[in-house]
Amino acid sequence: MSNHVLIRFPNVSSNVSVARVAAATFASFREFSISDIEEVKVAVSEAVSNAVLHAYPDSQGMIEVLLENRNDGIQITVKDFGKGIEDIDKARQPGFTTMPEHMGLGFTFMESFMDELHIESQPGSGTTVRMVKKA
Amino acid sequence: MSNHVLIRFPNVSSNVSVARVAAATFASFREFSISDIEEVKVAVSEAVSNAVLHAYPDSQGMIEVLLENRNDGIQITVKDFGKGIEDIDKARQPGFTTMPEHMGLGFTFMESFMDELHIESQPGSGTTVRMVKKA
Amino acid sequence: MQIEFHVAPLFAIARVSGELDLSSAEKFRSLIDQELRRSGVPNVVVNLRNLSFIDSTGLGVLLGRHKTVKSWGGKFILTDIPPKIVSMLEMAGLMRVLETARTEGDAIRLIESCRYANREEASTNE
Amino acid sequence: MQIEFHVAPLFAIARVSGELDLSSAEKFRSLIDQELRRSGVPNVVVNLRNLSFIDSTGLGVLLGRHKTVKSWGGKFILTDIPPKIVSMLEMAGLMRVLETARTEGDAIRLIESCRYANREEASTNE
Ligand SMILES: Nc1ncnc2c1ncn2[C@@H]1O[C@H](COP(=O)(O)OP(=O)(O)O)[C@@H](O)[C@H]1O
Ligand SMILES: Nc1ncnc2c1ncn2[C@@H]1O[C@H](COP(=O)(O)OP(=O)(O)O)[C@@H](O)[C@H]1O
Repeated sequence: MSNHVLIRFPNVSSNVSVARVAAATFASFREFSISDIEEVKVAVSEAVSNAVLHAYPDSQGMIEVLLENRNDGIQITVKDFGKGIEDIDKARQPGFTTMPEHMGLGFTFMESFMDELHIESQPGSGTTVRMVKKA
Repeated sequence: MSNHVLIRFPNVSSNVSVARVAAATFASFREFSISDIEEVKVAVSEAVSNAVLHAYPDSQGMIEVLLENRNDGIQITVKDFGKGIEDIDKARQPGFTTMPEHMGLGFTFMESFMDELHIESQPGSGTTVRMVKKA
Repeated sequence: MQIEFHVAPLFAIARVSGELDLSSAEKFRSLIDQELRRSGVPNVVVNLRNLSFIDSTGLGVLLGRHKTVKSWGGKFILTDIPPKIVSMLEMAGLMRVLETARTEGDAIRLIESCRYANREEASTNE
Repeated sequence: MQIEFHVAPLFAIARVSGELDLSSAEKFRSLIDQELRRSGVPNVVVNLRNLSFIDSTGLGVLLGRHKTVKSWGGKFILTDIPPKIVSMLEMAGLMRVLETARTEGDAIRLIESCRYANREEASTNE
């Protein structure tokens, strides 16, 4: 079952939905419950929304979402090539946000809803968020 | 609205569903009716199923689906790098199939449900199906 | 795609939900065949009320099951077909080939009436 | 995401369906604000029965509308919240911040009782 799907798109907000339904459908072929799949949807939505909202202020840029099968579940990687995160620990704090009318709960939801969350970021060259959900 | 989404995956049958829901969601942001979107789903399903089923007999190979906004609707391109089609006119005939328990209606459905259908194929180097649906 | 089976002495009812395409074709085929072998009933009533999508691969699988069940001497009857699925069956010319009924009850009456017809035929032949 | 509005003299009912996320946040915001300006009513009852998905961006937009409507002197009341959406609101700590009611009827009674309370207050103050 070494399947994978790579999705590439510019930072346009409607692509958040496209990535989310693709991930949910990819997950639906593994032994996940309906509520597991809802959790995957929220996590993907958060990671892709972050890349759309934060990575490229006032410019166009590309985002990649990689969906992969693992023996024990699925791995989802969301990558941008944008401005990066200065202080990852601070960014992960519940309630921390740099954007008005946002909750600062994106990373909190990713962490609650997935089994693993790894964030790598280079200021100036981009952010990679890798998440694992175990079936 | 110059948005696009590129999706790349190996010839695994579950990816037909992933590509189909991604295309339907992409289309849902344009002024399509619900039945237009159902038609897009069938057309994408047919084109991707063909690439999964026919392009790489007994081997692994990659498939690309490109979803693009146009002024007058959306364009969907499904590309494989597989064995190609010897006789495109023959392949397009309703009922023509080279596979048992298949209907030979894939191209017929793509043609009925989309406003444009263009097929390019090089035996030995792959097939590209480009379809347009006008909103 | 999911199937929920209900088995009676003469027939199995298969309630199908979800999408019938290349990604679920093999599952559909094997679930139906398995259930017929396991239960030993000759007829299948396939309720499509919750079938949300079908493409030409899905239509091919319905036709394939129809032929197999017929070759085993049984009936394969589609019921509760959503309008969207009816128009796909029509486009493929399958409304004339496959057996359909409006409801599960109609399909069951069809199966039972054939059973009596067969019996009468059998007793006439004795 | 779609919104169907029903306007009464004291309030607008907004029946939301679909998904509330980054791709629909701006539409939600502008549809609600537009309707309040157009109709001139101070209160909004937001029926979430057919809301199938929400994420933190969607939650932020609900909170934002709540604050705006409150600052205009009105009430922003969520009703018919599906269990899945309730747990998202709870995780975000919003069940304590936003006003909620079980049904549209309950929300309307809440709005009407406040109106009388306000009136009484007003007449006491006279
Ligand atoms: N891909 C990214 N590129 C740059 N900055 C990011 C990215 N993702 C998150 N951040 C930063 O981390 C902060 C916290 O993110 P998050 O917890 O998702 O909350 P929110 O998105 O609601 O602000 C964001 O406000 C932003 O400053
Ligand atoms: N991507 C492809 N690569 C190679 N051959 C193809 C491809 N798409 C279609 N074909 C050929 O064209 C025939 C007709 O295709 P179609 O009308 O979709 O019907 P079906 O897929 O049911 O056979 C197929 O049986 C196959 O031989």
